[in-house]
Amino acid sequence: MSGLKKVIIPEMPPLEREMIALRIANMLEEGSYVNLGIGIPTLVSNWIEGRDIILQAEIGMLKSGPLAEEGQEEQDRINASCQFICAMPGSSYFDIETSFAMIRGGRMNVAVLGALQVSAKGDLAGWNNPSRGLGKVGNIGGSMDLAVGARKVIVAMEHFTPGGEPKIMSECSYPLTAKACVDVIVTNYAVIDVTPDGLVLKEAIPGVTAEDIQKMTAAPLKVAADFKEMEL
Amino acid sequence: MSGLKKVIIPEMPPLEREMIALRIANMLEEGSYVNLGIGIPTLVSNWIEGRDIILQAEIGMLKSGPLAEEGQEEQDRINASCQFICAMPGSSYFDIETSFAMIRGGRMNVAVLGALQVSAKGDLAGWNNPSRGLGKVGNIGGSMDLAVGARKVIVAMEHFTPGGEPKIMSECSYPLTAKACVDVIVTNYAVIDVTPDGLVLKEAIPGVTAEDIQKMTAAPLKVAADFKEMEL
Amino acid sequence: MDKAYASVEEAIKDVFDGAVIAFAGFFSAGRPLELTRALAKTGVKGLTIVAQQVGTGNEEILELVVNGQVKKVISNYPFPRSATKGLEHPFEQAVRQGRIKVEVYPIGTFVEKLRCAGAGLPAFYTPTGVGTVVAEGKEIRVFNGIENVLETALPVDFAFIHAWKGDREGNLVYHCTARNYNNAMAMAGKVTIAEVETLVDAGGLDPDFIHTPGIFVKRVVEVGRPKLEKASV
Amino acid sequence: MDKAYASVEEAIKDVFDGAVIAFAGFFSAGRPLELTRALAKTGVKGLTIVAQQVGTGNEEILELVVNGQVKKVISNYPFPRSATKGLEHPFEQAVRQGRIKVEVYPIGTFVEKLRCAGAGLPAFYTPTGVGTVVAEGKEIRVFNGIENVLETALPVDFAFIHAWKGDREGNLVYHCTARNYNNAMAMAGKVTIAEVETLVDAGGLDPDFIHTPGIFVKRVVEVGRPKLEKASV
Repeated sequence: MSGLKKVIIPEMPPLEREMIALRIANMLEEGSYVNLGIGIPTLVSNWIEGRDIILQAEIGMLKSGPLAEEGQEEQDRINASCQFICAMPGSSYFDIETSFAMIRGGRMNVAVLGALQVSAKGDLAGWNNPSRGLGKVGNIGGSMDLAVGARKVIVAMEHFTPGGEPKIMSECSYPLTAKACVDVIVTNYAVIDVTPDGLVLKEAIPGVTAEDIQKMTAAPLKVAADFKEMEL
Repeated sequence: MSGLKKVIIPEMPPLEREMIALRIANMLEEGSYVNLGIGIPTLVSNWIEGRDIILQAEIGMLKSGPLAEEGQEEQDRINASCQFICAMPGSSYFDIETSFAMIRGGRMNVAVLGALQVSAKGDLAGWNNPSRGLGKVGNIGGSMDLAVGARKVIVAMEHFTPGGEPKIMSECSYPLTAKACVDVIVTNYAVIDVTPDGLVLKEAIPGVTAEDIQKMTAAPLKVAADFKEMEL
Repeated sequence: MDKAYASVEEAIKDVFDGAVIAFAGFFSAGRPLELTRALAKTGVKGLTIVAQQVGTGNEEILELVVNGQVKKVISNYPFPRSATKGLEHPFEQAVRQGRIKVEVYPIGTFVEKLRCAGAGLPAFYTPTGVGTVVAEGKEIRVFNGIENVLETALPVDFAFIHAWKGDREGNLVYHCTARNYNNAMAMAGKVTIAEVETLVDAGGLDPDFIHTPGIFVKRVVEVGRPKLEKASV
Repeated sequence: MDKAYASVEEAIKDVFDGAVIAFAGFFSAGRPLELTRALAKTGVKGLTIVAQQVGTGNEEILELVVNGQVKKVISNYPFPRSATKGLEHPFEQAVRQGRIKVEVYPIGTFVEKLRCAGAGLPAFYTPTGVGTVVAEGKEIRVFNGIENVLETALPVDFAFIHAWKGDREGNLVYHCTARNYNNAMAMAGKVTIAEVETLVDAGGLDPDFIHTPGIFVKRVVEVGRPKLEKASV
C-alpha cells in the first residue's frame, strides 16, 4: 500500500479537454489575433469556425486554417505542432523573425498556452519538467515569447498533474516560462482570473463549489462577487 | 585686394569628375557588390557596364541599372539620389531595414563615398558643413552606415574645397561621418591609400609630382615604393 | 476582419494634437500622399513627424510645416540638399528660428529604431554613429573589440503608409523601391493606416508574396495610382 | 555573378572541422535535406549545430549526431516532445552523457540573434526570458519600466538553407511555412549555401517578390522537390 496515495477530487467528472477549449473559445472577442499553443490550446481552433478570429501559426503564417484532410496535405504548410494545415482567403506567410516581431510587439490579442504550473501571481511554468532530468535545458520553443508578448495570456490545462498534484500554487517550483504573465486560467474544473489582488475564482463546473475548488488549489482563491456555474 | 587670396595649384589641369569615377571603376573587382554615394561616386556607374559588378541602391534595390531614358521612367523605381533608374535581370527590391542590414552586416564589398574632409587616420567628414550653420543636425542619410559597414571605403572627391582649402588633413575639423573608415582616397590629382602607417601616395596625374601633392595636402604623405603616374 | 475605410478623412479622424506620426516614403517613392494631404486639412497640431524628408521631395509634409502643425521632426535627411535652397526653405527656416526641434539619425539606425518598436525590442547596439555627434550623450559599449552605441526603439502613435495593393484585412504589397520605409513604419505604428492604390478582397493577394502582413495594419483606404511629378531634392 | 554549383558535395566542400553551421527548417518544413545528408558523408567533426530541432523531426541532423560529428548544439526545441521517447533518443542520450553541449533560447531570441548577426548589430535587449534560466548570468536592464535581458548576435560560419526557387545570382523564394528560419540564417551565414528545388537564370524571378536577396547567398545548388514523410516529433 505504501506506493499508493489518496487524492481528493470532486464526484462530478471534470471537463473533457475539448470542453476546456470551448470555454476558452467563448472568451475570445471578434476581431482578435490569437496564437494557440501545443496541446489543449490547439483544440480551441475547433470552436471558432465562422468567427472573425485570425489564428497565427508562429512558424510564420497568419490566418492558419483547419487541419488538412487526408490526401490534401501540402508538405510545406504546417503549424507549430507539425500538423498539415489549410490556407484561407487572406492567409499570409512570412519569415519567423517577423512572426516573433508580431508576438513580442504586442500584436497578439490573446495567446492560449498550456502549463505545468501557474502561481498566485500569474507566473507560468510550462517548458521544463524537472522530473525529466535535463537540468536547465529543454524545449522552449515559442512559449516564452508568447507569454511575454501577448496582450492577454489564457492558460488551458488540467487542474491536477497526472500524479494528482495541484498545478495552481503559491509559487511555481518548476523553471519559469515567464513571470506574472497569466491573465486567466481555465482548467477542467474552473475559471480563475489572475488579478493584482491574487487569484479570483470566477466559475466552476456544475456540481462543484467554490470551497471544493479551493481545496483542489495550492494557492489562496478569492471568490468573485459574480462567481457562477460554468456555461458551455 | 583684401578679399582675395593666392592658391597654389599645379599647372596641369586636374581630372574631370568623370575621370575620377573611371579611376575608381578600375579599382573594383569582378564579383563585387558596390554602393555608390551621391555626387562623383554616382558617376562610377557609367564605367561598369558589362562588368560583373552589382550595384546596391540603399533605398532597397540590388542590381540597380542605368538611369531611365526619357519616357521610360517608372515613378516607383528610383535610386538614393532620387533618379529614375532601370531594373535588370536579377534585380531585387527589399525593405530599407534589409537594405541597411546588408550594409552594416558587411555584405558591401565597396562603398564609394564623397567627402568634405578626410584625415590622416582615415576619419571621414561628409555630412555636415559647419558653414551652413545648422549645428549638430543635417542630412546624414545612409553615409554613416556605409562608412562603418562596407568592407572597403573609397572616397571620391576633389582635392581642394571650392575655396581652395585642402580636404585631406591631419585631423578633420568638420563633424565626422565615421572614424578610421576610409581605405583609399581618389581625388582629381592623386590616389592615396590610408594605412596603419598613415597616408601613402600611390599615384598622381601626369605632370604632377609627389612633392606637388604633398604641398597640396594638409597631412604628411609617405610616397609608395611603387608610386606611379595615374593611368586611365 | 474588414479594415477598409471609405475615405482618407475617415481613416485619420482620430489623429490627435501632439501625436507622433511616421510617414513612409524616400524622396518621390512610396509616400502616403493622400493621407498626408488630408491631415493638412485637419486642425491637429503639435505633431512630431517621423520621416526621411521634410519638405524637400515631400511637399505634403511641407504643407504641415507651413500650417504650423509640426512641433518636432525625427529624421535622417530632413533638409534641402543645397545650402542655398535651404536658406529659403520654410522647414529649414523654422528649424533655424527654433520653432521646430529636429533629431537626426543615420538611416540604418532610424529604420532599426522603428523595426525594434514593432518587434517588441526596446533597444539595440549599433556600430554606426560611434565617434560622431549622433553618439553624443549615449552609451558606448565594446562588443568583439568594436565600439557600439546604444539606440532605443521608436514607437509611433500613427503610421501613414502607401502600398501598391492591399486587401481588406490589411495585407499589403509594395512596388519596386516604393517599398522603402513602409514595412518598418507599419510595424512601429500603434495605429497603422495604409493608403493603397488598389484594394482587393481577402484572397486577392498571393499569400506567399505579402510584404506586410495584415496584423500590422489597422485601416486600409483605396486612393488609386498617385500622379507624381519628379520631386525636387 | 553565377553562384550555381553542380552538386551539393561541391557546394559544401570547404566545411571545416569545428565549424558553426546553421540549418534551416521547422519540423518537416524547409529543411536543407540534401546539403545535410552530404555533410553526414564527409568526415568533418567537432561541429556546432544551430537549428530548431536536432533529430526529432530532423533525421538528417540526427545522422550527424550518430556519426559523432557534433560537439555542441544551439537551439530552441532540440529534444523529443515526449520524455519517454527522449530517453531512447541518441541526441538526448549524448546530452545526458555530456558528449554534446546544449544552449537553448526562446525562438524569438534565437532568430533575432541570427538576424542581428546578418544585420551588423552586435546585441539587443529583449523582454523575453527575464526571470527564467535563459537570463541567468546575463545583464538585465529596465527600459520604460520593463526588465529586459541583453542578448548578443550569433554569426555562423555556414548556413545551410532550402528554397523553393532560386536564380543563379542567389535570389531566393520560399514556399508557405517552409520559409521559417531560411532568411534569418541566410543573413547570419558567412558562407550561405542554398539548395533550391528549381534553379532559374537571372531574371527568372519577379524582383518585387524575392524573399532573400542574392547578396546574402554565396552558393546555390538545384536539388529538386524533396520527398518528405511527415516528421515524428
